[in-house]
Amino acid sequence: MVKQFLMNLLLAFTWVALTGTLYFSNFLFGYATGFFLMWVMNRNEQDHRYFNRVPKIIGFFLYFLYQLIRANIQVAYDIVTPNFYMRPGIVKYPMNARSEIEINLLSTVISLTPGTLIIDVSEDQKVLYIHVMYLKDKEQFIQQIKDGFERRLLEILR
Amino acid sequence: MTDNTIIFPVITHLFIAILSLFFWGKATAQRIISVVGSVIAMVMAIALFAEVWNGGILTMQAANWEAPFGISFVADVFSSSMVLLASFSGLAVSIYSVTGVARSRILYGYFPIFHFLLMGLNGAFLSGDIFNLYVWFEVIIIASFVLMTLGGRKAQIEGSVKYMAMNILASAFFLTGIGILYGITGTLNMADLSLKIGALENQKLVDITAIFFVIGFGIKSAVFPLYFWLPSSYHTPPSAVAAVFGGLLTKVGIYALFRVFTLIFIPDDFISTLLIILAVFTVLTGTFGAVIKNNIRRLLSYLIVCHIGFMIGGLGMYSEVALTGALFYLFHDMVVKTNVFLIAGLIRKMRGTMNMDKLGGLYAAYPLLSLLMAIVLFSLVGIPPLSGFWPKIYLFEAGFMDGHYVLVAAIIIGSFATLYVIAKLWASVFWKNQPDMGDDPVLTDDFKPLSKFRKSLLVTPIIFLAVITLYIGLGAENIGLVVKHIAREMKDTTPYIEAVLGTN
Amino acid sequence: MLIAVLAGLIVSILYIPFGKYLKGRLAVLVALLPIGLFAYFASFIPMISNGGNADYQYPWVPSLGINLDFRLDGLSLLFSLLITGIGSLVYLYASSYLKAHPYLDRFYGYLSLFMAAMLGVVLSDNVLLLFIFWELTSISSFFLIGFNNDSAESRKSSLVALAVTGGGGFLLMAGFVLMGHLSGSYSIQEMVQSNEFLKNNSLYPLMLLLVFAGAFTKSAQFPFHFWLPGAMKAPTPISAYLHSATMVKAGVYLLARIYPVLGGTDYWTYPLIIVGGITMLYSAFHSIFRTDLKGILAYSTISALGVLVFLIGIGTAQSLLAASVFILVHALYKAALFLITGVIDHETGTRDVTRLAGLHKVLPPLAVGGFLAALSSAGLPFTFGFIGKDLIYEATLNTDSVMPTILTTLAVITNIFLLYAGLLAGLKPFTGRLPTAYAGIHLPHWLMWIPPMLLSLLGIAFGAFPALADTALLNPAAAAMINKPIDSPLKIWHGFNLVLLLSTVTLILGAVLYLIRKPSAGGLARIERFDYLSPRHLLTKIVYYSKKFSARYTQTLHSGFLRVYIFRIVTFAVLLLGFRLLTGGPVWFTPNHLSPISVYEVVVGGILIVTIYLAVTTLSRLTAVVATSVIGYCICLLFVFYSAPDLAMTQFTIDTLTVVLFVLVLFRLPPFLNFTNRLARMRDWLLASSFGAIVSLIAVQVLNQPFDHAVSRFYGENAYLLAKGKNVVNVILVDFRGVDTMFEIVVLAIAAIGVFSLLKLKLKASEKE
Amino acid sequence: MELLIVILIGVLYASGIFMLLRRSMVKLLIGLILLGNGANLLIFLLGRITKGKPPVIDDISPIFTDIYADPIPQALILTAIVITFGLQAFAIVLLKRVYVLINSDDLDDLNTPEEEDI
Amino acid sequence: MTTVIICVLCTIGALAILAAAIGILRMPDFYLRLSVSVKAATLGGGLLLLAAAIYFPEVSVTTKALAIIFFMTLTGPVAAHLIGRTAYFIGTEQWKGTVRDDLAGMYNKETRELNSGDEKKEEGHERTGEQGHE
Amino acid sequence: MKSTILKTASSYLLPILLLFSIFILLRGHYHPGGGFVGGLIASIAFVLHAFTHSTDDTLKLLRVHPGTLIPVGLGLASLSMFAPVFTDQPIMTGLWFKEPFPVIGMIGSALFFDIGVYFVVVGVVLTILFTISQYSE
Amino acid sequence: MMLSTYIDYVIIPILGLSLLLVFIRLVKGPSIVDRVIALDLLISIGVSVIAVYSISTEKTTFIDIAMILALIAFLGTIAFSYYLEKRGRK
Ligand code: NA
Ligand code: NA
Repeated sequence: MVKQFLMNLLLAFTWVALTGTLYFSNFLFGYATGFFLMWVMNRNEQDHRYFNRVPKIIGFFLYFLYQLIRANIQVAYDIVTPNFYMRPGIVKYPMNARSEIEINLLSTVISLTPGTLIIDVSEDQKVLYIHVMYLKDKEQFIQQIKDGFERRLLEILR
Repeated sequence: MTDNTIIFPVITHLFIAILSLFFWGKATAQRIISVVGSVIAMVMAIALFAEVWNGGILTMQAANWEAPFGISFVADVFSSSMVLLASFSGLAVSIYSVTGVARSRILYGYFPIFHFLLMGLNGAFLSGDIFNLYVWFEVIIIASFVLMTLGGRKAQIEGSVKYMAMNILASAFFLTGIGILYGITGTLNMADLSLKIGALENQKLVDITAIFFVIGFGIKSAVFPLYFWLPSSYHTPPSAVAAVFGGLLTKVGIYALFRVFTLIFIPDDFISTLLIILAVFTVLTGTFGAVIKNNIRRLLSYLIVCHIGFMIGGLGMYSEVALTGALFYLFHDMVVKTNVFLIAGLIRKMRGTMNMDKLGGLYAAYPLLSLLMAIVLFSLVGIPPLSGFWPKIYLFEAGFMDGHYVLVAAIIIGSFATLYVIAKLWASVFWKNQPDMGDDPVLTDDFKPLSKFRKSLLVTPIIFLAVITLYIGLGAENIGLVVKHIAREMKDTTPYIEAVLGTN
Repeated sequence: MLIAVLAGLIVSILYIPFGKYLKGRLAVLVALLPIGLFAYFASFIPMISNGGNADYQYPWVPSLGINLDFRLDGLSLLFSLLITGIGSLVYLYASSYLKAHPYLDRFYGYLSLFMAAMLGVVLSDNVLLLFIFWELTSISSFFLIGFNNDSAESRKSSLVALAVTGGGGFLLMAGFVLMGHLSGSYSIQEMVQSNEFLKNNSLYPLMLLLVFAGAFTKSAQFPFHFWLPGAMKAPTPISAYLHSATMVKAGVYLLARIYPVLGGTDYWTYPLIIVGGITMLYSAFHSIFRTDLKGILAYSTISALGVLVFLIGIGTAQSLLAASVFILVHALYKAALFLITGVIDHETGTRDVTRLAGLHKVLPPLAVGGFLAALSSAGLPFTFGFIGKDLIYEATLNTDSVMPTILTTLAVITNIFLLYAGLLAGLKPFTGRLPTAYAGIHLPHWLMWIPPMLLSLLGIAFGAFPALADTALLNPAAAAMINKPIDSPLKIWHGFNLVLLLSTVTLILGAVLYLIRKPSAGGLARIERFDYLSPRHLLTKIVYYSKKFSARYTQTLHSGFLRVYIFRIVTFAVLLLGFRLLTGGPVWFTPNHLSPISVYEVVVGGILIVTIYLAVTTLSRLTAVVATSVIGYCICLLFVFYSAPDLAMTQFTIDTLTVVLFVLVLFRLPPFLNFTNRLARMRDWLLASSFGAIVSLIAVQVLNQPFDHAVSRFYGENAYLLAKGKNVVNVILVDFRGVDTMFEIVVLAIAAIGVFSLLKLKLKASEKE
Repeated sequence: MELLIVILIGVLYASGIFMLLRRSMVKLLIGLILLGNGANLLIFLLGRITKGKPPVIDDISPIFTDIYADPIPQALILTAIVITFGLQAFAIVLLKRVYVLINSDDLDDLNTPEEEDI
Repeated sequence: MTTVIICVLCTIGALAILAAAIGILRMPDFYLRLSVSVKAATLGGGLLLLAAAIYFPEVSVTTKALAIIFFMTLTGPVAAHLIGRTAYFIGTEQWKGTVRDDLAGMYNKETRELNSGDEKKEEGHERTGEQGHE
Repeated sequence: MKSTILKTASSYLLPILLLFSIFILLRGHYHPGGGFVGGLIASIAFVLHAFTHSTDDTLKLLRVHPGTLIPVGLGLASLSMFAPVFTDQPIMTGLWFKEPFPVIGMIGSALFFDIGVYFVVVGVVLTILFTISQYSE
Repeated sequence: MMLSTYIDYVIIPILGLSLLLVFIRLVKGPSIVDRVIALDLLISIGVSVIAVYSISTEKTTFIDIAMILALIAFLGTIAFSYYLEKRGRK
């Protein structure tokens, strides 16, 4: 998988060298082209992880972006309008994530999404305490995170 | 023209300090490095002085950029003789420190800082660039902060706070002055500044800038009403440190005042009057303080203030004779003040205190050493023909020449007070019988049990400086030639400017 | 000559290493020094008496006009012989007097030093050289008076003596410098040439004032006389030598020496007559109340010095001759009396004249000596004292400037008292009935009684044969003073005239006084009731109050409160800058090319100001720190807007590190308390804002000036081409002005070491320094 | 714009001085920092200011093609900032020492009487 | 085209920041302010930096801009978490409208260790955190 | 501080920041940056590490006491300053290799000087901060 | 040209206004943690200002400052939390 990633990078650089313009956009284009070519050529191979994961990463990124914008708008609306519709609270969230990197990424994305913020991780690394701005129902909130961010993240990382 | 000899006195101390840092935690090695290095530095200083005295002003343009663009180092007779005198005091204190400074202090960087301080002093003397001078001053004050607090107990720390606050304030004034100076001239090179300030029509701005320098350097050289940090702190650090402070530190402020006010701002009536008024009050303030103090170092601190007034007065009068007198006094003072503080340290070693009420019997216990100290103490007073006597002739003459009778009177009062307090000191510390020490653990003779070698390490520097003092006194002719030469250089800055900027 | 002058100095230095061998009878040998010198100076008598002078010049500090110029003329020869002659006797005497003293070597060391200094004073032909030796006499006498340094009184007396003579010394020095400055030379001979110029100078009175101050303090003139009785704490040989025969006469010598330069005017005459007159009368009167032999002698010495000053003040040829005679007369009998007193003290253990009597039985040779000295001091015919007294009266009677009657009356009264004092010291202890306590006394070693005998006999010898001293010594001395030869030989017999009558009256009244008045403790107590009026007492008061003032001044100024100091410093700055800013030209703003203002600058500026307000007023330390860092960040933004990226980067990082540092340090500290009251805060605000306003105004003034970009243009042009860098600021830092950077990192290094040691170093209890 | 900075300089100096006159050592240190900032800004202003033209030569050109801000004050201030940092660091630690020693940061408590001298 | 994109990015970014600013000013308690400010600022700053990354063609600049975005994204939440929990330690008050606080009593007073609330079953020791927030 | 999240984050941040600091150091002659800022950033990296782990851990990571960097840096800087003396030129004169090096550009004494500055700054800042944070009264 | 005008007259004022608002929070507090986050946000806005300023002046140099600023903000916040936690513990 690392091999494929390096290969893809090499292709991207080759592209840059060929076209002779060291712009970022050009590099990205080279990378995308390289990915496509590798995907085409590797269809018969066993190991598809690299080709599965890259779209998943992009998917996760898009999902995150969607959440970000949605929540931002929600919060921004609440901020600029005179009345508050908030129901803030701190929720204990039992994680599936176990390794440090998983916990870190999970908490980062949760925190980055407006309306939710990690306050702390328990000592035994099983539970996240999340400050939530619009807490309608605790279970529903936990489920939303579980199906949303955590599942997608763990899919990429595991 | 370009000659690296100038920078060697600076570089030597820099390398000594760095080398000592590499020997962190090894006290003996640092001691040896320091003493050997100080000897080398002295040789360098002598070489520099000889070269300047024989061959005229030396300059070095650091980084090889022609004059107003790089940083110039200039060694004229003034700066090279300051370097020379500082190297004497430096060597003496370095030797004294071998036994005189507690081992713990040496283990925590005493020697590197000490040499950084000497480096800073030499740098300040030799710099020909006003901002570079600021940097040297900062090197000096941070080094002095550290020396002042090194291993400090309560009183020392308290003194340091005041010392620090007022010195940083001084730096702020100095820096502000530099800012304004750059704002009106666009240059930092002192020779260039001399020309540009001379050509400036706005005398008001020049005076205002000058005031910032008066205050900045005035604080550092402990001029009334800016002197407060000095008596608050000089009685607290270890004696070796106090010796450097008393002998060299305030003098670098004086040096800067002389340099700036003879090269860049030529004193007009306003500045001249101001300096003279300050001088009179400085002398009197020092006098009043010294008369009432019972602790040797507190007393000496006020004497420093008092004598600073003499020099500032000389600068204020700004005639060749006056400058000669002030410079002569400066030279004498650098050596003697270092020595009296070393002596104070030795006294404390012998009795564990500097409180004159608790002291006594030194003449009976150490007759020869006492006589040695007497010579130094009476040199400080200026008993003729010892060193402090000669400059007063010039100062009196200058005072009479331009009718500054009040200043002359102040100098007489100051001299009289010095005589009185030193005689009192002698009577109560050396003549008086040792009062009962009781079983105070502080009041013990730590000198007697020392080995002969260690004793000699404490006494040699005092003898060394005493010999120099005697030379200044008895060889006044030679010193007179040097200071007259400097005074002429100060009155006619053309050679300096030409040496830096080239002739055109 | 140089060796002669410095011999004492050299010998005194030799005592330091070799003094310890100086024990017992060997000490006599040290007298070889003064004896040899005496012989040396005596060899000049023929030449001097023929009106010659001897000049010796050795270069020393030519640039200052100070050279080792010595001149031997009548006056200096007289003094040189006195110094070495009496010196010889004192040396001999002391070798026995202080035989068992553990610090005999020191004693001779100081004494030799003193002798050298004294010779220097009288032989110098250069005022500054004279002054150098003058001060050396003060210092060596300081050591001699304080010789018994374990006695508190002795220390105090030496301190007082040094303070008075030393203080006068500085004034004298100023006077000399003034004279030298005006006449263009420090050589006395050359000053004599320009004496008219000096006397007509507007600074002439000042000159005299300064010189007189030196002379009066040294010669114990009223009101500075009090140090001399105190100086009697010294061992008796020293009193004899310094405080009767030699040092105290240095002031008189000085007046005599500069008489040809400055003397002869009203400014000269009146002060000297008045001061000398008061001194002689006052001390003579005081001397009769003393009961301590040395006290009597001390006061009579002061009186004699007054007489001398008085005579020099009169300033006629006669009076100057009288002065030179009286110098010799007084030296001889007073030294003798002192040495005798020393023996009495040594043998009986007391100097109380009320308890001493009949000693002629046990100390017969001394009784003779004392008697002869008393006679000389009384001025009986055929003593040298008689000639002296005659000359004095003659001088006072024949003065042309001032009232002869008054002056003569003064002189007569003084002499009556002096006579009484002389008899009291020389006669009283030896006459009457010997108290049984002193019956067992033996005559001391001959070294102790021969010298006073010799002096007394000399007094008689000169009295009988005045010519012995006259042409050889006294005439040339007086001639040196008035700068021309004198031709009036000394005579024993002047015939029956007013002078003789006065002498007789003096004698009779003095004798009567001696017979009817007995010294008593009660008398002393009576006179001491008026002590609060005495100059000594007044001076003590002055010293007390000036110390009190000094303490108050120092305490007030140096109160220990940092903020007070800073307040003063800033006030000083504000006053100076404000004064200079508002005088000489208007303060206006002439904008030549202002950069445009934009929103973000205003926002940043506004934030900056509010944050500063917050930092200043908050009661939470942390808020203050946060605010401080915001201030730093805002300034960074300004740096960004005004094209200083390097600066902004550095300030950002450093500001943050400072905050981190603060934070690490602060967490134990309690919140701020508002210590100061409203009024103090208002006052501080006023001061601070005036300072801020002044700085702003100055900035505006500077902005009005045109600016010269030459240096920065040079940097811009050469940064890449010559220094191979494109970030000019960095090129400046590592190349153009790299030296700054080099030593700025040294500052950092020192700070780090300082922090390290400040927190880690803990001195052991045994480590005091 | 210069005028705004002139005012800021004045305010910085004034508040720095005011803080120096307080009794708390923390305030003293803050005062010194403010004063240092004021001095830096003063140097910056008096070296004349230029907007948006950093003294960095373009990548493609060997010399400046446009006007540029005076680099000297920048270098000076940079040096001053670093030096001041050294001093401040030391001063802050000294504050710590003082606090440990006398259990207060009140500057008025810093007066060991003369009788306790040794 | 690029210019338009940049303008849009800038505008959104600036507005996000403005929202954060209003939020931090208006929100009734610390946790809400924290919540609002971190994200909006990260978003806004990120967008503005993205605009710069697009505006400057040089790779070095673009890389730097992206690096800053990456850095901000990474550190923002961490910083928020730190200050949030610190605020909780020092007892910063919550808004009266707060509906739930699972964290109450979970911190060990002495060690500052945070319990998950599940230890009880596993290790069977007493919960020490009894301090609550009012 | 006991925070898993912070610890993890800072372990990633340390190398990134160090890299960044070297980048800033090396490009100083051409773009804003240089030894000072570079050194400051490097020290901030370690300070962050010390905050999140503990000072002792960071010291262990460094292996030598940061204080030793001070003489090393000072020595490097002062030798770069002093080197021209051997070629009989004033101190601080720039000595340059003839050809530019890849990535870094021209290499000369100024660069070594700047590296010396970098070391000193790192040494100083870390010495100060670590000393304070280890200080217990 | 148009871009820089847009930035100068639209974006910068918005950011300036934000700075002001955040600043008010900094001044108001009330708790120290409020101030800390306000400071953090101020620096973040500073980063943004510098970013757009570099676009407006076309100087890439300023991006570097933004980079350092971002780094610094983090350190500052951590330092304050460290402080507050330590103080709370005593
Ligand atoms: Na709303
Ligand atoms: Na620099």
